[in-house]
Amino acid sequence: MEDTGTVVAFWIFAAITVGAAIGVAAVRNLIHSVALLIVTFAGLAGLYITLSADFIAVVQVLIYIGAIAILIIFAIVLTPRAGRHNQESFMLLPALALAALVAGTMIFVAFDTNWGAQRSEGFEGTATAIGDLLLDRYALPFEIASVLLLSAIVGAILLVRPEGPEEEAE
Amino acid sequence: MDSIELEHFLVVGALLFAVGLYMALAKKNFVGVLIGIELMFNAANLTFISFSRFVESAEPLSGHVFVVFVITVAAAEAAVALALAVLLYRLRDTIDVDRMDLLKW
Amino acid sequence: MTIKSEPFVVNVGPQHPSTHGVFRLRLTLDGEKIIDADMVMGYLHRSMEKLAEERTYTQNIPFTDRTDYVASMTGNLAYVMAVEKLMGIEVPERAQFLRTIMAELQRIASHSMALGIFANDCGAWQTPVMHMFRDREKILDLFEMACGARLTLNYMRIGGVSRDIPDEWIPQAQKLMEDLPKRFAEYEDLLLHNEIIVARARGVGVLTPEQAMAHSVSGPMLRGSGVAWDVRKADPYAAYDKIDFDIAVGTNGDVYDRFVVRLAEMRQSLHIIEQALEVMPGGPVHERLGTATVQPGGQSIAPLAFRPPVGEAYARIESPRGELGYYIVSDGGPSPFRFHIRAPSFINLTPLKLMAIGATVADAIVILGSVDFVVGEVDR
Amino acid sequence: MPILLRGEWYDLRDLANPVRELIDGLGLVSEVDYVLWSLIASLAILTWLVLSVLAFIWIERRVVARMQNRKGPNRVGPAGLLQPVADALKLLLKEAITTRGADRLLFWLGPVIIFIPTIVVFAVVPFGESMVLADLNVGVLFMIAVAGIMTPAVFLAGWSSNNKYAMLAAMRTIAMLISYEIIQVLALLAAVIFIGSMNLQTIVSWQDEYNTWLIFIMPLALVAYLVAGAVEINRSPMDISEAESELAAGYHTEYGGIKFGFFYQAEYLAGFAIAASATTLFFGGWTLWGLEEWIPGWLIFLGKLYAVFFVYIWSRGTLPRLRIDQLMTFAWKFMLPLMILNVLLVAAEVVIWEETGASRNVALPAIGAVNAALAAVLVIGWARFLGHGSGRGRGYSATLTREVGKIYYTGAEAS
Repeated sequence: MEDTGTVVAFWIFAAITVGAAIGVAAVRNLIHSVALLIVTFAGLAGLYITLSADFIAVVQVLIYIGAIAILIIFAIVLTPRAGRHNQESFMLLPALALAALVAGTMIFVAFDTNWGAQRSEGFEGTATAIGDLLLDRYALPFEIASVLLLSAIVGAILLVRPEGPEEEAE
Repeated sequence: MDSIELEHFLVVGALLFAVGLYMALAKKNFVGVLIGIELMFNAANLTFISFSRFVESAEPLSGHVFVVFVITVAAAEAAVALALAVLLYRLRDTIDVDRMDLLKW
Repeated sequence: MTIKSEPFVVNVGPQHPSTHGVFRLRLTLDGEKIIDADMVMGYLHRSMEKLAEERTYTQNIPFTDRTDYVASMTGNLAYVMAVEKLMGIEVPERAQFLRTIMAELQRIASHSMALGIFANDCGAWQTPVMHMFRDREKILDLFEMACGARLTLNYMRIGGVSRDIPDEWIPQAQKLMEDLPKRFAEYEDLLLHNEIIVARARGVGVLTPEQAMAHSVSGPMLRGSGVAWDVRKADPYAAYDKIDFDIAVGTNGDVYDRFVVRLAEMRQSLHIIEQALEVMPGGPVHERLGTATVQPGGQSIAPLAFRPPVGEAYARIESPRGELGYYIVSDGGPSPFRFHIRAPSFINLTPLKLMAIGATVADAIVILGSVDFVVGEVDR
Repeated sequence: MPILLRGEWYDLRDLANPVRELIDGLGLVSEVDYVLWSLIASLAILTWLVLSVLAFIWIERRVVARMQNRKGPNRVGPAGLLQPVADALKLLLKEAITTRGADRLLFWLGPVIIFIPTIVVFAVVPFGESMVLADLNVGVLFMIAVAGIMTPAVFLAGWSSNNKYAMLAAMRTIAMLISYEIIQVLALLAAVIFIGSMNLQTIVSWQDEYNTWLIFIMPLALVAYLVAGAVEINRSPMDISEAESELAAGYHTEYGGIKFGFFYQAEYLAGFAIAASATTLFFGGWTLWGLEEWIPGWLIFLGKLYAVFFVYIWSRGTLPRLRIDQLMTFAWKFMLPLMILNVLLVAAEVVIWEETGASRNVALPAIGAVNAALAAVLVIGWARFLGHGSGRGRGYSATLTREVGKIYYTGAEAS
């Protein structure tokens, strides 16, 4: 990936993604944190486009920004009396150390390993191929994923179901 | 700086993962923990897509398919986590994970 | 998902597009559901009842324009009827008919506005209001021809009306009477059977007849709850006893029934006006008071100051909003000793809490619209 | 003959051509060339959008005024044409107020974020044969995904205002947008299954090649898409998120001046986006059964787009508003099952068509007829099943009586 457009795009999106992610962890206000999380997701979508993964990029926007960020917002709004802060618990230092350790290890591995032969071109339109794979080779995982989603929906509804029969009427 | 290779993406992924890990471990607020987990999912996705793009293989798009599954699982996880947060809040009036120390509901 | 959420207090008003003036409704919400509703009144209080004690009986007529400024004819009428009762004045036949016609025209104008604003509260983007205002404008034109004013009319006088209608008035009124049924048919077609209006209004804000009577509700709200009560029939005044008309009642007591009753009443009003225009006799339009001094142009029939005998009188009429009553106590002086208005807008608002609890915010606005109150009359 | 013109700089049937010629003539490096081309195209789209919004503010006000028996703006400029400009100037000159207790950063960001998705959508919209900024393979998905960004933007605007109306409206809006996004996706999914591509250009050329528009094949999907679109752009009868009579101005209650202007404009832009995607997917985009050889395709496209947008103006002028729970019931109980059935039906039809190998002249009319008939049956039947008769059956008139004091109350029906 040497053409100038891609290189520039990568650096911009990487800066946005990592910067916003650090912001997510650092800002004091939980809502600001969620707003920055959305920026992180958008930056990742940009990174996917530089990786010529157009389908995944669009799905990233659709699911992460359009659905998961909203779920997180709901989690905040539905708990009105809980704190809206973004503080750390007493685990601050160990967590920081562990995170630094993990990041260091992974970066070291990334540079240390020989990843073998490299493809030079990106993909041309991935949606059809992904669809074929999903319904052909990965049909079983696909079905399992649907069952998982269904059970997650049912589980979520069961968890927050109102207790007591008097509210059942609603 | 003039060429972008696999390692660049892996570093971004590693940083994202580290931030997510830090948040999941250190945040007091349940929603903060949830955000951290989502960040880790995203870091993994980015790594999948990077390998899929750069590493020569017979079926390069398998990485993409895996990401689709990860996103599915993440959506399911977010839904259940939201339900848990609401339930916790209803029972304990707080969603600070620090205060969930009774080992019972 | 049922979530136990915090009670959430929302102030609707005093500055809000749906409060029809400066009226404040404090809603306590659980999510979208109302669990408590408080009314806060008095933002438009102008102390009319007290001010009236310092002015002569004639000077008080303009006040009655400004209580219910959407229907000032009926305000005038109720007040002058109270004073006439106090003084024992017999009003000439023609003036009685003119009063009836004007009151019914005012009812059509007021109901037009009520229905239009109600549709607006249901969320229509001004269109019904504008169509309704087209009719109202025609009626206001007639008022202008009769007395020179359009909104604060000051037409009724103690002992009659301020002046006779001009010659071209009756043809123009008859032309309007021909046009209006077509329009009403259009409204019934577009609004009465509108799926969204039905969905928004049916079963919302139900008031049973017992509740309505317990709260002393009157007018279309009472009739919407299924009680056939109309002061025009129950205690006829002006020329209503010489005219043939029906009371429109609903059966469910919900917002939709109030809406239906108003639409039906507009048709009844047309019917009344048509008959009145036919049988209206000639003759004088006002009774001269004993001490009257005729003013230049012969417009005013009551002198600026006169002294009714000591006593008290209560006169009531069916205003577009309900039973409008004026209670006047005289101590023999030139101005009333006590001047009290039984304002239907105010009293019809009292069961609001009853209707609003359990409804949603959107319902509360529709219920508020169905009460058809005028803040000028609520606060006086 | 038009064929002679193809690709020449004076071929105005496709405005992209002269621009391409011009830029290619400069002999620049390919990167610069690409950036220049993108910039010019984006600027052209932006200019068109802004002018369209200004025009449609005027058109909407005049048209609705006609529906309401009045004249509408007619003082500023000839026939009031400059009224939108005057409005915009007024908004620009107003003081920018931030409420006390508002989250200043997010309050400022709200109108900016809501602007992004409404504009970005037009990157994939094919205005003409080569007039498309980014010919994405996943164009349909892109439009839906980008529109989804509006949801958090609305929430941030409502939340940061520190206003109860705004908060309430924001919550309503999120619930609504999420519900109707599903309807929207399912409606477009049917179209995508039938055509077999998510590329908008391919969808247009498919409709051109088969000489039909998707509206004739799947009317139900179009209706569902337009209804969901009305929710997304807050048009009657779904304008709950800014329900004027209930919640003042909804989630942008506290915004004034140019910030409000942004929301106002974003609403129109989102409307154009919905109209543009409906035009492309269901009305054959820039094609008109061969006439695009003679009339510029972009004119055809814009004509169709404005016609679709007019439906929204029309509905705003005529319909009252539903309540939030009724709207949600409509989405989940009525639209969702119908849309799922629609997707299954279309998928089955595609398979049957492939298996039988019927000629298109037989297959397409048959599919269209079956779909239209089934749509009518399903809509009416499902509505009956859920307890909704026709509107006429549900309304009634008052009882007329002369018996003073009699009580006619029969007990309230459940709503």
